[in-house]
This record gives sequence, C-alpha cells and structure tokens, in this order.
Amino acid sequence: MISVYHYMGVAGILFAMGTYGVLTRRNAIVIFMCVELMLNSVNLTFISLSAHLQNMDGQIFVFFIMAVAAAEAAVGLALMITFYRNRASIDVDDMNMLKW
Amino acid sequence: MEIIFFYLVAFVVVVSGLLVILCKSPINCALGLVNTFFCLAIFYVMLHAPFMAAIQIMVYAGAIMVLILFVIMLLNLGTAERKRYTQGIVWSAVASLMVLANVIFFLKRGRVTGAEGDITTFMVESVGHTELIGRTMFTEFILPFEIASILLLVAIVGAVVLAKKEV
Amino acid sequence: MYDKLWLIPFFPLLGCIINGLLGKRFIKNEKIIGAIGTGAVFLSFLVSCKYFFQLLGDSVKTHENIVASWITVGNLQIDWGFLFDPLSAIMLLVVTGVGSLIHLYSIGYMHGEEGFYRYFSYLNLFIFSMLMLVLGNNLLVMFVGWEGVGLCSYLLIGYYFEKKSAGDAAKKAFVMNRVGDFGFLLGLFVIFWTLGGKHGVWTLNFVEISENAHLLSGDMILGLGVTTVATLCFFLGATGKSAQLPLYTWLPDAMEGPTPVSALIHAATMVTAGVYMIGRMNVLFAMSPTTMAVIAMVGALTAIFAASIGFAQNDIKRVLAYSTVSQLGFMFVAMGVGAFTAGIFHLMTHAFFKACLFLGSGSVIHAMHHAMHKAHLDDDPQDMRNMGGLRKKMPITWATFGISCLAISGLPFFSGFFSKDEILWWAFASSRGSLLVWAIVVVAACMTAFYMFRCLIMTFHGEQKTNSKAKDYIHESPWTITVPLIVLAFLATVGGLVGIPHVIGKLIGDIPNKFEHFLAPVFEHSQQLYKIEAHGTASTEVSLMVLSVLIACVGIGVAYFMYKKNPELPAKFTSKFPKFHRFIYNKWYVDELYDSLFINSTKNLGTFCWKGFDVKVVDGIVNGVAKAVGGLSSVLRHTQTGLFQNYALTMVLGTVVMVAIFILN
Amino acid sequence: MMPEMLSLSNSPGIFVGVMLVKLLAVFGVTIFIVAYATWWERKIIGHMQTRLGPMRTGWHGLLQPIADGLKLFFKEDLIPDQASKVPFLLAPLMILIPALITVAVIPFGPDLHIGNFLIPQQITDLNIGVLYIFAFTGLGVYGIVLAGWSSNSKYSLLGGIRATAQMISYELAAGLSIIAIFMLSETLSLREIVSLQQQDLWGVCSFVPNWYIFSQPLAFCLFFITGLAEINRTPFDMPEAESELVSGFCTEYSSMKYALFFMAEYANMTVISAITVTLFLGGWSAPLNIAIFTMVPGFVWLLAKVFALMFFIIWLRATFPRVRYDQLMFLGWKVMLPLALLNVLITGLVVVILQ
Repeated sequence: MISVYHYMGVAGILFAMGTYGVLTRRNAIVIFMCVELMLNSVNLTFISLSAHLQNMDGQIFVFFIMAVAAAEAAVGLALMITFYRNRASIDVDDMNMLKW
Repeated sequence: MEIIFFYLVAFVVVVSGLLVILCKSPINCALGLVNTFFCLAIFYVMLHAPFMAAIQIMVYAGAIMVLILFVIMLLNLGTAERKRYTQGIVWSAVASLMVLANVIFFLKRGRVTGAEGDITTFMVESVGHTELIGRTMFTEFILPFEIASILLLVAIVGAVVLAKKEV
Repeated sequence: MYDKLWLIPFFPLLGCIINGLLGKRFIKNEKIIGAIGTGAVFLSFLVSCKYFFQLLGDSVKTHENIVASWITVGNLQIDWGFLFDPLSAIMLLVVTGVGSLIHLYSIGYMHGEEGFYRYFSYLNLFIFSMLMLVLGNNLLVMFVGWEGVGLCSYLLIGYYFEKKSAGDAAKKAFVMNRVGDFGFLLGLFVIFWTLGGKHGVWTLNFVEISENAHLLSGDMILGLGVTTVATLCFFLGATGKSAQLPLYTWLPDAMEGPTPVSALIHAATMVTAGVYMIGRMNVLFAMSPTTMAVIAMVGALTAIFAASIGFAQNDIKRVLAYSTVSQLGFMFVAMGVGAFTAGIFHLMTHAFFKACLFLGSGSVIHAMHHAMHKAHLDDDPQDMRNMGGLRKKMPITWATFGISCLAISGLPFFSGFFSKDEILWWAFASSRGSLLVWAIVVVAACMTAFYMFRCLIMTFHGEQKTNSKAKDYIHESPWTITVPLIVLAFLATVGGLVGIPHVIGKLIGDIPNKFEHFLAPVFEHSQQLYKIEAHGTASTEVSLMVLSVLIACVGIGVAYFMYKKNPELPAKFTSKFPKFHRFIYNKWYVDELYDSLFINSTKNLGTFCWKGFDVKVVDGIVNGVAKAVGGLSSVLRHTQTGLFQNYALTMVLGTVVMVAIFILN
Repeated sequence: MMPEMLSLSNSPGIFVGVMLVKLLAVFGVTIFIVAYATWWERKIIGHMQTRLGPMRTGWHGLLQPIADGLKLFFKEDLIPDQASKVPFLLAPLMILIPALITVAVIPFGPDLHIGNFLIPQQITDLNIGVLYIFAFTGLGVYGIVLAGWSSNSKYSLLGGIRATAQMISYELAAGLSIIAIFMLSETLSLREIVSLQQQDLWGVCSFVPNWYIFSQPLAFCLFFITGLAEINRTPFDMPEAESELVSGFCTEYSSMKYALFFMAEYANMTVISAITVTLFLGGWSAPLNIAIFTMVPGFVWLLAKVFALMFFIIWLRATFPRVRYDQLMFLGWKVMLPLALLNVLITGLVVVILQ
C-alpha cells in the first residue's frame, strides 16, 4: 500500500535535486527550471497530504502555487530577455553590475 | 501492483529530475522537467486529484514550459554553459544532501496524523473532484483566488513592460 | 548743553560708510573721496572745538551724555554713553585735529593709489573708533573703540595686502594687540566682579568706578590687592596697544602701512590709547603703588631700550617708529610716577612733533619714491643711506622736520622741552618716582637727541648719496603735504606754551600752567587722595632743566660730530664693535627671542599636537578603526561574492540547520 | 437487477478484454481515417482545382496512401550531423502521441447493455475529459518545438518558434471558448456533454437536439478557428509554411519520421474535428430526434460529422491564403481572446439570469 510517506519521500528527493540544481547551474533559465522542480515537489507534498488528511485545502494551495509559478514564469522570463538584451548572456555570474 | 507502479513512476521522476539538474543543454533540461511534470500528474491521479493532474499538465507542461522553451529558443541558448568550480559543486551537493537528510529524518520521526477531513475518496469519486475544488475555492478561498487573479494581471503587465524594447 | 556730542564720532562714521559703500562704484573721483574723508574729520574737529571752548567757560567739568541703552541685565545697565571732561576734550582735539591734518596730507600722499576710497574709509573708521574709545563713558564702550582701532590698525597696516610683509605685519600687530586686549578684558572682569560681587555696585561706568574705587582698597585677590591685579591687567592691555615692553615689536613692523597711517595711528593717536586709558582710570592706578612702580619701570626701560635700537636703524620710518616707542615710554614713566598731567601733556606735544616727523619722512619717501620710479631704480626709498643733502631740494620738509627734531630733543621753548622736563622733574621728585627711573629717562633723552639728529643729518645734510640718475627728480611735495607739515611744525613749536611749568612761569612773569589747571578736575582728586606730589625746590627743578638741556645738546653734538663732521666715524665704530652694532641693528634680537620663546614653543606645541597627538593618537584611532574594519571586511568580503548562488547556498544551509534544530528538539 | 458500470474492480477480466477491443477499434479507425484523409485531401483539392488528384494507384488512387506509406518507409532515414539526436528522434513521437491519445475520451455511442454490465462506447470516461483533451493538445507543441530546435537548422528553428508562440496564443482563446460550454453543461465529462446535447433544443423544440452550436455559435466559431491554429492547418500553417520556411519544423526530416509528422497532422485534424463534433455538434447523437435517425448507430453519426468537418477544413485549405505572422498574432490576441472573454461574460450573465 502506498502511504503518504512514499509521496513525501519522492517529494523530498525532488526538492533536494532542485536545490542542487539551483546552487550549481549557471544558466538562469535552468535555475528557473530547478526552482519549478522544487515548487513541484512542494506541490506533490501538498496534494499527498491533502489526500491523506482528506482535506481540500492543500490542493487549493497547489492551485495558488501554480498561479504564482505562472506569474513568476512570465515576469522571470521577461527579466531574462531584458538581461540578455543588455549583456548577451543569461549566466547568473554575469549578473554582477551592482557588485562593485 | 499499485506499489510497483508507484516505484516505476517514482524512478522515472527521479531520473527526469536528474536530467533537469545535470543536462548541459537547457532544452534537454526542459524536456526532463516536462517529463517530471507528467509523472507528477500521474501521482496526482493516483492521489485521486485528477483535476490537479490536468491542471498540472495544462499549466506547467502546456504553458510555463512552453514559454520557457520559447525563451530558450528565442535567445538561442543551445550552447553549454560554463562549468561551476568544484568547490561550489561540492558545497551545493552537501547542502542538498543535508536537505534530503532533513526530509528523511523528518519522515522517519514525524507522525502525520490520520484522516480527519470529510473529503473521502468515495466522495471524490461520486461528487467529482472538479466540483469539490470549485466549491472550496469559491467559498472558503474566494479572496485569495481574487488576489491570485490580480497577481496574474500584474505579472502580465510587468512582463509586457519588461520585455518591450522601448516603453 | 552737551547733547550733540554724538556728532563727533558720527561724522567720521558717515564718511566711512559713504566712502566705503559708494567709493568704488559711484564716486570714484579721488578729490571727492578725499574731501568727504577729510571734511568728515574736520567737522568733528569743529564740533570738538566748539565743545572744548564751551567746557573752558563751564564751571562743571564732567558731563555725561547717554545716547542709547545697550545692555540691561538685572542691576547692570550699560549705555552707549559719552563722557566729556577735560581729558577727553584734549584727546578729542588731538585726534580730530591731527587727524584732519593727516587726512589732508593723505590726499596728496595717496594720490593714484589703488583703493583710494578704501584707504579713506578705513581712516574714517579709525577716527570713529578712536573717538568712541576716547568718548566712551564706560569700559565696554571704550573696549569697543579699543578693538575698533585695533581692527583699523590691522586693516591699514595691511593696506598693501599684496605684499606679504604687509600682511605679516598686520597679523603681527593684530595678534600682539589681542594679547593686550586679553589683559584689558581680564582687568574689566576683575573690576566688574569685585565691585559688583563684593560691594553691590554693578557698573562699568568710569565715573561710578572712580567714585566707588575706595571700596576696593582692602580687597585681595591671589595675594595681591584687587586694584593691583586689575590695574596690572589693564596695564598689560596698555602695553599691547601702546607698544611697551614686552609687546612693542609690532609697532616697528607696522611701518609697512602707508606713512600717513604711521603718523596718525602709530604715532599720534592710537598708540596713546594706553596712556589715555591709564589717565582715565587714574584713581584706580593711584590706589596701587606697585602697579605705578611697574609702569614707571617698564616705561623707563622701554624708553632707553627703543632709543638704543634707534641708533642703528637705517630705515627712516623705523627710526621714527622706535622713537615713538621710546617716547611712549616717557609717557608711561609720567603715568607711573603720578605725573598724569605731564603724561597727557607729553602725549599732546608728541602727537604734534611726531606727526610732523612722520609726515616729513613721508614727504621725503614720497619724493624719493617718485624719483626712483621715474629713474626706474629699485633702491629702497626709505633707506637713509640713499638720502643725504635733501635740504636744498625740499626746504619746507627740511625746516619742519628740523623743528620737530629740536622739539623731540627737548631744546628749550620747543613744545617737547616743557613736557619732557615736567616728566623728568616728576620722576626725580615725585613721591612715586625714583632716582633710578630718572637716571634712565635722562639717558634716554640724551639718546633721543642723538638718534633724531643722526636721522636728520643723514637725510637732509651732507653729500647727496642718492643714485645720480634719480637725483634730479627729487623735488618738494605738493601743498596738501606741506600745509599739514607747516601747521604741525608750528604746533610743535608753540604747543608747549599752554603748559609752561610753574618754575619758568614764575620766572618770566606769573604765567600759570594752564594745561595743568585745565586737567586738574580729572587728576587732582587721586593725586590729593593718595598723596602724589612732586617735592623739591625751584632751584633743583631749574638745575635739572639745565642738565636735561645740556644732555640733549650733548646728544645733538655727538650726532653732529659723528655724522656731519666725520661721516666715516660710524663705519669705523661699526667695524670696531661689530657684535655690538649687529646686536643693536638687529633690535636686541627681541623678535628672535620672541620667536624662540613664544612662536617656536607654540609651533612646537602645535607640531607636537599635530604629529604626536593628531597623527598618532587621533589619526591612529581613526586609521586603526578603518584598518580594523578594512581588515575584517577583506575577510568578510569573501562571503560577498556577488554570486547569488553563494547566498542561496548560505540560505539553504541556514534553513537546513534551523530545521534540523527544530526536528531534534 | 440494475446493470452495473463495467469497471476494473467488479470484473477485471471482462474489463481488460473489452478495453482492448475498444482500443484496437478506435486506434484502427483513427489510423485508417488518417491514412485516407491524405488521399481525400488530395482528391478534394484536386477536384476543386479542376484536376483529378491521385488516379493511378488503385481505383481513383485509392491505394495511394498505402503506396505513400511504403515509399516513405523504405526511404533512407537521414539524421543531420549537427542535430541533437535524442530530441530529433523523440519529436515525431511527441507530436503524434498526444494527437492519438486524445481520442481516448471521445464517446462514439450510447452505453451498451451486455449481460449484467453497462459498457460505455468510449475508451474511458474521465470526469475531467475536456481538461484532459486540453492538456494533451497542449503537449502537441513539444513535438514541433523539439523538431524545430533539434534539427539545428534556421528554418526549423523559426518554425519551432512560430509554433510555440502560436500555440500559447491560441490555447487561451480555445480554452476560454469552451468555458462557455462548461457553464451550460456543468460537467467536464464528454459523455455527459453528449447526453446533454441529446435533449430537446432549449427544452422546447422536441425534434431538434440541444446541440451547443445553437446556444453557442460564437464559441463554436472561436473554437473551430483556434483549433485550426493549434493544429497548424491552413490558413494558420505558419510553422511549416512551404513558401517561407521550406517545410518549417520538418525540413530536416525524411523517411518514416516525416511520415509520422504527416500522420500527426491528419490525426490532429481528425481529433480536432471529433472534439468539435463532441462539444458542439452533439457527438454521436442523431441530428434530428427522429426514429429513423436514432436507429442508426452512434459511431456512424460521429464519423459522418467528423468527415463533414474534415471536408470543411480541407475546403478551407483549398480556398484560403496563409495569414501573415503579425496578422496571426493580431487575430489571436486582439480578436479571439476578447471575443472569447466576451462570450464567457455573456454566457455567464444569461446563465445567472435564467436560473
């Protein structure tokens, strides 16, 4: 029988992988995707707990997370396009114009 | 039977997650992520949340990832990125492993309390998941829903303003 | 009756404002500016004369005139008030009279100078300040004038501010005066505090101070009598303003200013402010024999000291400057021995002949300067070694200069004779006098005669040593210069007749000492109260007079012998006693002494504060903090890579640790 | 005894068997339609252009699709040297599979009563059927994008980019136009939507079925047009515009992979027609509630309607020119989307008033 712990374990692994990706990748879009991965692991946790607790709230939360992710995608990608236009790169290490 | 299926899907999820974080080409990462979303949608179906599964594929796979792919192709970012130095990778690995350890430890120790709510599997099957979601969303969560819509509007405006060449 | 007194300082102030504000842009014309400046002072002179004659016929000799209230705090009431009595009347006449003559002289002398309007504005401001000093009915108003003349002196010495030496001299004068002013203020506070705090008389008014001075007789402060302390403080102020030892060094340097300024400020008026101040507060001074002795001694020493320096100076104005210091010493001797009248008398006569001498030297310098200028020479127009034989070229200047020399040497029937002999007599015979002071003063008088005639001979007699190119350009000065010279020479000759001593007066037919009589209401009181009088027989007095005349003649004779008959003698003398000459020539190395004593020690202190304290301690702390922060930052900088992933890593680690703690708990 | 809905739990053996039969039937029919749609299109366009179209292979070229298939199957399979291999191989599958998978929720007849069980004439009846369709039609774009990108050719890339933008733009309007249907039907299940359309028209006209095309003509138009755009059919075939991009995203493809793209196009055409029929034209139900019509099996009606729509689509290809890219975007964002929103608004108001 699949328990809530199984789902949460998978979610944990996904989250850790997403963290690793965010910390190591240099391409801003890939980092963005890794963030989406982390968000999705959280979504999985929410939905599994929602099902386990027989409560709808978690799924509503996932719904909102998706809304936020969509907004984030729109604005984030617009930012990246703007940045790329200025620096011809979306390497996060090049985002250092305010460094000195 | 179910548990085997679960492990199969979980394996695919992990492998596609690894694709996301390890692939050199952003397009391949994106494909891995799409696959992850797809598998997660399967999980949602298994968790008796078909509406969420559909939404997951529609929003993430159908909209967000397409947008990301569009941007990747628009900026022609097929080339491999520069490598991060080893120290950073090691530390990041340590950090993410610690995250994983935390989660595992928490799961080992923590006790999620049993079923309490009234949204039973039977109820989901009989009434329909969509309707249940709708009821909750438009009664209890109407205000956050409206706020989320405003957020999306703002995001649209912001994206347009940012991406336009001359404002 | 005396309610228009404010007109006297008002005219110069008006002239100052008009010339100062409008002179540069609107008036421009030198003649109009000169006329405004001179006219303002002359109007003051006329008003002063009017009140003077009014006072002569008045039985009440002290008049106060309050113009406006200034400070009103509790019991203390300080007014813009004027005090008009014989003393201030004499001073007013001297200041405005000599002042207007010098203004007139300035029109010719300053012709063509840049900043002509500025010069007249300053000069009028000076006259205004001096009149405030003289007329003020309380210490504070006097202090305003006191500071005002200091300021004007600074402005006028530094008139040629493009010249570094002029600027330095101005600063020197100002700083030295500040030292004296500090003493003045201290004295003011002591008087104010003791009178008010101990006796409930909160006042700075001269009349009230004089009336209540007796209250102070028993008071002690720092083991000395309050009056002694206060008067010593005041005397410190006087030494600053009147260039006495040890604060005299600024005066010779002040010759950097235009010559009329030297004549007006640094000979005739401002430098006598100290003498006037002592006279004004004679009651207080009379109460302290110690202070009187100190004053007499300082005066005597200054007289002989400055005279000795005058021996070796070649700059005509410097000779006159040291002569001024020396003569001021005479006046202080007079004040010190209680001969207040004689002091003021000498002040007046000195104003006449010294102004005449300065203006005469100015005339010479003017002529020399023009000649040099026309001959395109760089020779110093003030150096007497470039002069000689000018008598034929500038007869009027020679005559007036000669008369003044006779007057300052104290030859009979010139004004200096009467005033100086009065001082000598009082020094010899006064109850506050002493033989030592007298002896010093007599020697100083002899030296005065010597160096004055040395100066006269070097300038006007003998062969002409001027560069032959410039010779022909030397000519007599215009009327604006000669007229004041003649007037002043006349005054220097006959000015003494107002104060013929009793002895001579009796001898030649019962002529009273009008001057003494006139000033009696001011000084009589203290002299009687504290038993200050000159004892002695008429024969002693006469023999002393003869002695002083003889001594003056000796001085003149030596000068004649050395510089006229044997012009090579001074050089021989110099080569024979080179060290002595150099010592004298370098003014006893007093400037150097001050440099090493005060300037260098202050500099060293400053250097110590700078290098020792500021650099090492203050900067050390600041730099140390900065270095510490910098060092710490250079360590912490590694955490601020600007790479967001490093921050994200830190955040993740932190969150993990926090969650771990949460779980473990 | 009430007949029971056949499910995995009450009779696994029968269920799996029936499911296999249904799958095979539906897949076979779809593939057949796809194959012959090519022939059909060529014939129709040929006749419309006063020519004959394929005539040689078989009677009136009826064997042409098979011949084409064989030809493509035996052609050399070229993979460009600079291409990304895996996406290049995956792309044709990723475009075909979503197209075929959508057919699973299309009902093709009333429930069959066999023995003790009710067997739905539908592979599976999801209660989120419409969303399912949307999810998978939305995935179709990945095939195009990947094909365009992995070919490493500028024509392909441009085609991919165009496809992406076009998909995102038109999905919105398509989704919004269907929301009006939800509002009327109050369900997402296609089976129920079809059964609702069998009722009397607006509850008054007994012999005309309550097809949603009558209630929602605007939504029908919007959905059909945006559907055309989503499957890249003329006049919206920008991603593969022959005159501009050679062949768009499939320029570098050859052999069987190209055949898959071709199949995907016609599969999409079929599917979009089927969906439109199901949502707006009463699905498998008869056009009139007359005994003669209702006697006919449901799948016949369904196929008839699908063919009719496909004919219409081919007809459009024969008549319409290709729109320009900016016109496409203008139409999508500034015409379709506001109209769809307006439709939703009006429908909502009417529904609220009629309640």
